[in-house]
Amino acid sequence: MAETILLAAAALIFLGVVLGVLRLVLGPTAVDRVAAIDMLTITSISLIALYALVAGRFIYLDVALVYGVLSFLAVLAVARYLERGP
Amino acid sequence: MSSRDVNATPFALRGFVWLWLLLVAIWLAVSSTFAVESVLAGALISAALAAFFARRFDIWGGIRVSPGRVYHFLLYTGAFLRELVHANIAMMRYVYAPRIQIEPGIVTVKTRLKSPIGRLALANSISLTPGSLVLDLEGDEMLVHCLDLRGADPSEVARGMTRGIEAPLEKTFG
Amino acid sequence: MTELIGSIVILIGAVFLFSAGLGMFRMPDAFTRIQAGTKATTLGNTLVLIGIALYFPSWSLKLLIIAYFVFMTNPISSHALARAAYGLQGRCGGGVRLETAGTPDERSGP
Amino acid sequence: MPRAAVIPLLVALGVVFGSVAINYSERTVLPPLAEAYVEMVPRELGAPNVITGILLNYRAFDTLGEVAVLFMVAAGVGLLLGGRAKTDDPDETQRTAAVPPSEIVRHGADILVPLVALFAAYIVVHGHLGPGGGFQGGAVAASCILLLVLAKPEYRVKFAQLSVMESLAGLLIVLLGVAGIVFAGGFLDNRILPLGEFGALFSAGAIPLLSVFLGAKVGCELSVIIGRFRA
Repeated sequence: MAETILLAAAALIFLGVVLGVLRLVLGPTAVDRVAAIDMLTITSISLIALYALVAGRFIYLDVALVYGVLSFLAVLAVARYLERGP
Repeated sequence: MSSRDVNATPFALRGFVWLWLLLVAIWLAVSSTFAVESVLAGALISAALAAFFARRFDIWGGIRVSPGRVYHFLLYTGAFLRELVHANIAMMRYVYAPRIQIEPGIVTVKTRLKSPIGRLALANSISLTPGSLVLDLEGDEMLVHCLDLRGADPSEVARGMTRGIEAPLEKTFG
Repeated sequence: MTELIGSIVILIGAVFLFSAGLGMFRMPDAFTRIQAGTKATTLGNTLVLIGIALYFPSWSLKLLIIAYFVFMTNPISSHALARAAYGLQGRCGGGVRLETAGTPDERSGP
Repeated sequence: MPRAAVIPLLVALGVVFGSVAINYSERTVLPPLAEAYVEMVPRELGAPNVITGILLNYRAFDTLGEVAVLFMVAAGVGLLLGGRAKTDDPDETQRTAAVPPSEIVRHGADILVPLVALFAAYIVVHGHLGPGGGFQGGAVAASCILLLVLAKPEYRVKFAQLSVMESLAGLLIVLLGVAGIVFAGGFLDNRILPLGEFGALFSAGAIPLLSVFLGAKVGCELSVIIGRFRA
């Protein structure tokens, strides 16, 4: 029962990722694309944590943590770059 | 600043102590063990980092802790979490509507918070509650992008944004 | 039993994550997309982490740190992004669409 | 590229990744070489993380070479971009200062930089226990500098101090290696220190020490590269 619900949750998250990727590809401006990437990275943190749960490995959470740090920096760097102007 | 602070610990030292305690707590949580050597290594590394950063970033010196402040911080947390869930559900109504009918706009919000950490917490709280997104913060004015201003009085919207959050934050961080 | 509750909490979080993607796809302009996309994820991510903590209570401290970190960083990055979009709009005129309901001054009143 | 062409491309991409994801199954039988390492590393080196054990002991000389390559990159970037950073081009500085970062980003960085530094230290110190190690921790440490550079335009990267630290860390790595020749089986042998209890923080001989020095070296090199590129 619990496994089925987990599978459904993973499928839902996957659909959300697909929609985010569509926005990433279609996004008319750079800001739209970066916003899509921001959303995708947070979703990826959830997915990594879910994988840690499925695999039963505590240390995979380290990966989620570091991924959070680096993706935040990436979005901040691009935002600052856009702000600086062309 | 009250007159009591004359006898208080120096600014940098207080910042060091709080930063050190916070970093040790985070170290313990991240490593999730209480083995002696791990705790020792964490305490040493945190002390080194706190000594390095507390002098450079004056944000840490402004933190004071007292039972009243902790109580108001808990009040803030409760108000914030309620607001977060409430506003997320409101956002889902927009997202799942057959046709998205919104009227975005920008309002200015006034804040009376002075301490940097309190202002940061206020801005982050407003940004995290969907329907509002802080565009800029300068002086006592915040530019906030609102998702939907249909049939609403902007100044009322602006007041409603800080309601329940600003007062506990002011009592916590000053 | 806790596993069942945990998986249901994870499912609720997944619904929020999905609606973040849907909002990202459906919203009309950059600001509203940032609003829909980067904030429903915060709650969704937190709920997923809470669900995992119900599965493995011994992991909860580390999950708390991850959730706290996302709570700290997500509004900052979306603010920086929105501010960049706001600046870009003034500079190149129409790079980002924004239907402002009047200028800030006249909307907020005296 | 026309908008309509994007959709089939995405679908094709989805099919490829989907088939990979569906057919993925964790490898249960290891190839003989991997099996030998998996069996040997915990027993001989006392490190639960086999990769770090290999990188910092059996292949430690290669790791030293990789760090040297990174050093060459940092030096090259400094050679190419260092001159420009010194000239006070008014146009350049004016453009950088045109839009200062907002108060939220500045104070957010004040809070986040110590946390990120702590994560970096955690990853470096736990290199032999979990995923991570010197290289990864060094990269996170350098991201600290990146955060400072992004949030505070007035922040100046201190190249001289970083170079001294980087050279010191390199020297300590080589000294540890020589100590391995003198006291144990060969260059960079980790058994100059007791192996300790398996899975504890201070275990696996000199691997945590090596990891710390490697992290310092990599962090300094990447920080120098970031600092040179800002201009």
